Amino acid sequence: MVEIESLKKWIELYGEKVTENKEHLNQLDSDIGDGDHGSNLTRGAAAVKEKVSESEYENLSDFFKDIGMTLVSKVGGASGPLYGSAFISMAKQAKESDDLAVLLEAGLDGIQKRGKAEAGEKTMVDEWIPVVEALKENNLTNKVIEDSLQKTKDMKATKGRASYLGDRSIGHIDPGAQSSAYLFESLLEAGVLNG
Amino acid sequence: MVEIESLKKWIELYGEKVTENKEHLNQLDSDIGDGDHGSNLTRGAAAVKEKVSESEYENLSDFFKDIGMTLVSKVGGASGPLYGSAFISMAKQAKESDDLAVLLEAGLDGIQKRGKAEAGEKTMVDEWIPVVEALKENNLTNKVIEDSLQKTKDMKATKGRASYLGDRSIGHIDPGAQSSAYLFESLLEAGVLNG
Amino acid sequence: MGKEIGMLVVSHVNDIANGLSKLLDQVAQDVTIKAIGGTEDGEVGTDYARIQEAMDSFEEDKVWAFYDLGSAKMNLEMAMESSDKEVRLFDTAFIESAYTAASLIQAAVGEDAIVTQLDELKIKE
Amino acid sequence: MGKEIGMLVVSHVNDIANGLSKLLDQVAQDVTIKAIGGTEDGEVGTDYARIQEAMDSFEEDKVWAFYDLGSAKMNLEMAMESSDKEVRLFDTAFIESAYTAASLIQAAVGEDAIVTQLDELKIKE
Ligand SMILES: Nc1ncnc2c1ncn2[C@@H]1O[C@H](COP(=O)(O)OP(=O)(O)O)[C@@H](O)[C@H]1O
Ligand SMILES: Nc1ncnc2c1ncn2[C@@H]1O[C@H](COP(=O)(O)OP(=O)(O)O)[C@@H](O)[C@H]1O
Ligand SMILES: [Mg+2]
Ligand SMILES: [Mg+2]
Ligand SMILES: [Mg+2]
Ligand SMILES: [Mg+2]
Repeated sequence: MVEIESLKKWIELYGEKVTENKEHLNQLDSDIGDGDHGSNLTRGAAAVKEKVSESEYENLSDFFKDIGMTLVSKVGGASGPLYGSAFISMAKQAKESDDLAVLLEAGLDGIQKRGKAEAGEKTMVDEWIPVVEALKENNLTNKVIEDSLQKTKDMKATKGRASYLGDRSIGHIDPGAQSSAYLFESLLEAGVLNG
Repeated sequence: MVEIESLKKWIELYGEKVTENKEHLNQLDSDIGDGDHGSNLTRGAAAVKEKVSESEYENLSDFFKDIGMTLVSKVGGASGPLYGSAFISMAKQAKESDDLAVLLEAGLDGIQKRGKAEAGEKTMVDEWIPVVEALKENNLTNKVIEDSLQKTKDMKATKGRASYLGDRSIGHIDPGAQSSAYLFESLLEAGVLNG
Repeated sequence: MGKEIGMLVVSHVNDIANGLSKLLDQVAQDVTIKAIGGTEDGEVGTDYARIQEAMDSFEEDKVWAFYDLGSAKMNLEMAMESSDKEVRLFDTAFIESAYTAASLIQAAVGEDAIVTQLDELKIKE
Repeated sequence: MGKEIGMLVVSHVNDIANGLSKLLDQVAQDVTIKAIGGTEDGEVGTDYARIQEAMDSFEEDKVWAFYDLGSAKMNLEMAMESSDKEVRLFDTAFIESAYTAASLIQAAVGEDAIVTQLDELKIKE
């Protein structure tokens, strides 16, 4: 069972991380995409921060929904509808469950429904799948997060802008997997799992 | 053998005809294209008039070349490179012949080389082919010109913008065939053939 | 005289969207064409809110949507999920297929015939 | 760091050309991209003189050309006939293939591999 306060902390930390690492995310994206992933998410994080700080939430669902809609509207890149769909899907799931593994699995479903990417296509999905697995087994660690991230390096992109590069996408970490890694690191740091 | 003075008269009359019939050509083009054929050629005709009036020509070739290059540069639509190629091709031919049938046949070759249209594709080519044939046999008449024009009505466009309309292009006169008809009517009126 | 089908063209760049709309207006005076491009602040990207709003603002019940790159498609699909319109999304060459569709809708060609012609321009999954 | 191949994109509309160039610059900072659109006086159409001039002004010997509709192609072909450049003309989906080409030239992918990939986007005769 998760508490709204720790989740707020989670999202706050995530926003800080993408903002601090904006240039790093842009760099990763400029290697295999258009170089805006950090800028996109920083813009999204600022909007989420403003939105969330204005509101009092009585339930998880409303909290997630606000985040999702804000990301969809403000991010501007593919990661907008993708992260947005994750949180909107979590908002729906939160009406039935407050188990974090169940919620994040719904988030992953939302991403896959929107982007149609499977495992191994070098997208954020390759970060989400192992993390959701680990959460289910109650052993999410920074190592799980970091290992999955590194694995995207050898993959060939077949979805998103990086797929235009074909084989040339190999050898680079996927920017969306990196930002998702920040999301899950923040989850550990915020202590949501100790709740 | 043709005289430069009568050819100047020809081109002048042609310019007047497309200018007077600008709206009609635009209307034909708006039925099966983008509605600018009259405006395109009127712009081209004005530029040709200016260019030609500024120059003294010692040979046919230079005269045709100036017309061709001006049309290419000023017309803006497909008819620019097409009429332009006709006159440029005639300019080359004029170095070897001053027989009008031979010259116009070279013009037709220029159009076909540029636009790759064959007979029956509902383009200006369907006006040029019968006219060149008639010239060769020394019997170009207004009837030949008008009959060829009317025949484009039942054709289905398979080249140029009108080809996007598929079957819907049937039942309309081709605008480029109409402007070519003006070109050949002007030829008769200017008395080039009686020279 | 309006047409049954409206057209929504979505690009990552505002100039491309506006320019395309200029190209289409020339051949489809009676077709409602809405063009959305770029992010809210004029950057390269797509803007869900404006796409959603444009989609819902058609008088026509049927809306045909065209896009340049994949993330525009995701936004269009999100918008479709919450729209009352009967939206059809084309995975076809952006400029060329929008031009073809506009010409044919203007010429009142039947829907099925247009779709068949557009199928030849399919280049996205 | 420049690239061996320059890109020339030609549209019937100035805004489309400029917008496309903005989209491409984002993924291909080191590729020379020249965009020409519309007629001399800003109308819908193509302008031979500017196309010719742009083609000849590349520092690169190789120029890859992309266009939206057929009459742009005719102007490009005329320009090619009097140009010293080694120009390659692509009958592919305009925006999508220019985007693909720009990404791959930037990534220094070999010419043949790029052409193979672009072939899949061929939609014009
Ligand atoms: N179809 C997809 N499914 C899942 N993730 C995707 C998909 N397309 C792109 N992504 C993710 O989005 C990231 C890029 O996001 P961003 O740079 O914000 O968008 P854009 O590519 O539109 O500029 C990629 O690194 C990848 O992780
Ligand atoms: N490939 C071609 N070969 C021969 N003639 C053509 C071709 N394409 C177009 N045309 C002619 O050009 C005319 C249209 O000219 P215009 O309206 O000035 O150009 P655009 O279609 O670019 O607006 C057509 O009516 C047709 O006669
Ligand atoms: Mg990006
Ligand atoms: Mg982007
Ligand atoms: Mg026209
Ligand atoms: Mg035109």
